Amino acid sequence: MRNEKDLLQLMNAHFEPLKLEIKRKQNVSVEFKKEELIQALSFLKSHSYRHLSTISCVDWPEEGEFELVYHLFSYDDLINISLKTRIKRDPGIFQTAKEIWPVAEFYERDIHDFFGVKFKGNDNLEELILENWQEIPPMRKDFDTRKFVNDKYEWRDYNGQKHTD
Amino acid sequence: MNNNFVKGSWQEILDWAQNKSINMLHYCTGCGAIELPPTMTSRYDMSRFGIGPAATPRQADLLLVTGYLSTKTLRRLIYTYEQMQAPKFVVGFGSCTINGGMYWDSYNTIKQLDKYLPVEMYIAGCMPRPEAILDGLLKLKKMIADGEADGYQRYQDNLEYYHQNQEAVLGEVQRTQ
Amino acid sequence: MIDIIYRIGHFVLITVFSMALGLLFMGIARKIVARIQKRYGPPVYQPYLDVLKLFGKDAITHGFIFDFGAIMALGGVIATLFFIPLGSWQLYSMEGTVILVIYLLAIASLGMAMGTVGSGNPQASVGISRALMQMLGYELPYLVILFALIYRYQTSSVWGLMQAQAGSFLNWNLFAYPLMAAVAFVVLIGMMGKKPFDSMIAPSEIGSGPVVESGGKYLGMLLLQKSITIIIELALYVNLFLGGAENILIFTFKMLIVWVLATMFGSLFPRFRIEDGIKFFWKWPLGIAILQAIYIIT
Amino acid sequence: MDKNTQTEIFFGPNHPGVPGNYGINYEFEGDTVTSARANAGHLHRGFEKLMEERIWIKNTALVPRICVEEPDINEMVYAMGFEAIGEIEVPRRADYIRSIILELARIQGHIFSIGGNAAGIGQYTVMHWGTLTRDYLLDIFEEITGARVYHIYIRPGGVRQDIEDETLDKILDLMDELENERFPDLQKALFENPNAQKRWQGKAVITKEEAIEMGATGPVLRANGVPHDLRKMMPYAAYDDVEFEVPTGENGDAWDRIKIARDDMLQSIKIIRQLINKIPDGPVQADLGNGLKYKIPKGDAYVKIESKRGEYGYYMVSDGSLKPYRVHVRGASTPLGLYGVREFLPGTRIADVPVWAKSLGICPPEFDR
Repeated sequence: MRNEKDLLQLMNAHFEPLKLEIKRKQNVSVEFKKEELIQALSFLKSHSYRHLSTISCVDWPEEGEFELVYHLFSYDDLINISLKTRIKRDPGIFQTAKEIWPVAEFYERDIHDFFGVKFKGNDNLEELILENWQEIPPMRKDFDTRKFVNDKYEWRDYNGQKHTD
Repeated sequence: MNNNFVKGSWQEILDWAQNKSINMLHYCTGCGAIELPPTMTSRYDMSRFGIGPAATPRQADLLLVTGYLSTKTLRRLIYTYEQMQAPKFVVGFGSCTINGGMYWDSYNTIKQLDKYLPVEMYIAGCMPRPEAILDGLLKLKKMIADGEADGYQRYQDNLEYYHQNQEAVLGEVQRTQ
Repeated sequence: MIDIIYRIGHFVLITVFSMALGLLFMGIARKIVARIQKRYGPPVYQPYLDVLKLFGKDAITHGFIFDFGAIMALGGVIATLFFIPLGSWQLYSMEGTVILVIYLLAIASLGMAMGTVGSGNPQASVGISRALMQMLGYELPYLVILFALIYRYQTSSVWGLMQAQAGSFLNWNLFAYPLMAAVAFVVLIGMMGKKPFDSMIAPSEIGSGPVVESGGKYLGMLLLQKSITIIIELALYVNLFLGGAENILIFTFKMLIVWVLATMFGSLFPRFRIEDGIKFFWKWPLGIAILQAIYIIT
Repeated sequence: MDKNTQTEIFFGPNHPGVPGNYGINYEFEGDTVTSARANAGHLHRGFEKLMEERIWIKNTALVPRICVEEPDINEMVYAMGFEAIGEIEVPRRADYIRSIILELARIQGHIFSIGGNAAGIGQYTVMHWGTLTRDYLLDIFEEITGARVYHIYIRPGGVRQDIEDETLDKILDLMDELENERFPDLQKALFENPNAQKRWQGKAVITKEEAIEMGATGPVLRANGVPHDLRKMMPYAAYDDVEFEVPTGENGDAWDRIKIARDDMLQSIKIIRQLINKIPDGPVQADLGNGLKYKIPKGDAYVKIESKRGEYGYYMVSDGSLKPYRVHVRGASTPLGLYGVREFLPGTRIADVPVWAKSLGICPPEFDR
């Protein structure tokens, strides 16, 4: 039954995390280099962190990077740990976590749908949520949804005046 | 679909029978579908007006489109509409079918239902209450009885207009004819 | 010659009467179920409106087999009306009508099966395979009961079986053989496809089963077929176990009681899965029926 | 799939047996499903993109529309995310009111899902009774928040307005009516019904290892005897002031999950009674200044709470501006709806597909967003 500090020491002992942070009670976040993250995932899974809540992706266009966040939870320590890493935006390639958690395949397909991140080793990355989408992945910051809607759809005009003007 | 409507009294009888017994196919396209169970069950009970749920498009007369429509749903809605039999009516339900509602700037939802399907009537509200649904359906029954609900004829007459709009949003759509 | 015209007129009268009565019964059933569910429910004459509307709608056909299936289903059922005494109305009462009725009922279901296979919808074929399996399920105990009755009263005509129970209501089969009557009641629910034996038209599993592709007038015809089937099965039960009736009013009243009981019984039970349904039929009803038959034979 | 023995059925997206606008395309042979694939995405409206276009307070109106069965859960998680990043203290009375609203939403959600499950196996009477009972709860919601389903009541920093004492008494009366009249009816009609037990027992079994491996929580996990409940493990709002047990099952099948839903409701009634008796006085909204100019420092947080189907979490990132930078929604039924269908549906009978989908509480807007 580790508390937050023991968990961070454990991380420090086995890996060289870039940043360690105790966010709140029972919530910890650790940032890794790209190469170390998958080992950290399988390491934590063997240390009672068997619940993968989800995989999130955040787009930082100024720094030209995607930030992948893996949220794990342990039923023994009752601590939420968010493992973060940064990958370059243009190739946007990362290894898959499918071997560790088979369910990660669908979270990765979801991220591929919305951000265009390609996961090596996850073979079926075809469309999960969207249907024959030709534009750039919609959740990226440089996709402007209002301009897109202006071109593709027509808003109802209330005697000459669009309701959104 | 040949146009074999016999004008005159026989049509009135059919209109009268049609408005007394409506099989409603509520295609729960969006979040509005949560207000239908209370309307169909004990408290508001729409079946006392002869409106009951239908399991498949073949047996349905009324297509209740409850809530916003993503492009993926619109394609299936058009297939469902075309599977239904001739005297068929579409009722848009909730502000999302009128002008996109709360998702007016969403890249994946359509903003106006009557550009793609002929809509008899809209029931406004960001999820209308069961009383509003019943009020809307009673007005629809009156429209059917007076013979004004002719959405399916409008769809036949300007088929080109509807097909263009549909293809503009969906790319190609599988056509039955 | 007169006799033939009389019989044709009589037959048309019976068909129209049982269609109207069947639809009225369906309306009453909807009202009862609605009341149990704490709501008003549609008016009692709603099925008439449904049928009128359905015949007014366009309908899409899936080829000749699909049309012929619906006609054969309706025809098979109307043909059965020839041999069932409704109160004092009786067209044919020769020997062997009991077995003939069972045979003709099977024709009606086979007709519907042929129609649905013509429709090509996989959900319809799953539905109709369930319906035929269920028929297999309830036919066994029913035949055992019928043969026991035929042996007991030494006549195989429905009219004869009914006459055998004349006199005071004490010698109705309901009181003479109460177990057999109970089994027949459960089988009756299975034959009419009411809950808990309605897995063949399960809307949430296979989208209302065999009728999934039939709209408009096809659905209207199947509704009429269902209404006549209800009247036939109820009439069979009343004739065999409640001693028939002198005039049509008492007969209708008896049918109504059995119908209301069957509806109430069904409204609180979820539906069986198809193999549980058949297992149930072959376990309890068949066992009791065989026991009763042995009791009669010895 | 070889053509001559297997056929494919599109189960949904418009089908009475499917929960919401979501499709399962499965192939079956004879009467058994051989392979299945989730056909999701029909309800996608790009919530997360829309949230990035609106200021903080405007999102409280958008957020409850994510999951229709339990709108208050979304409002609560959004508010908690905002408070976690901004380290905002919520007044104690607001915590109590939030917990009352969440428990009422849990009862309403459970009754609705029990009715849905009963309709899936053909027991329409319980569906009518269940929806009727749920309507009484919606009346209470209408009195507190002014709206039936989407309340937009829990805001960052507290709740929109206070609950008067008469409403609290009405809630207590309703709890007594539920416990003494409504639930015994359901108990007799459904839980003591041999057919229902036969239809649900041993169906849609998800074992403990499969659930943990897949990340499924809530009744799916608790049906295997694992008393995991975020209200106990990571207490939020006012759950640390109340005592309640976490109901569990033994063999992880649909029958246990539905009994857990019933016991959950009884526990919620107990919780609401304790909350109303011990509710403190005081303000209901932390002072955060003008609503239109809410701002919180740069930072991120993953917050999660126990919805009626399990863990419901938001990952929120703020860059210190007036609008959220990124909000990622983790629905409770995401692993089941996408991965679970492919892994665990094959092998069930066709008659049990609606039982499988409804008893696992698959709520498609959660993973379509």
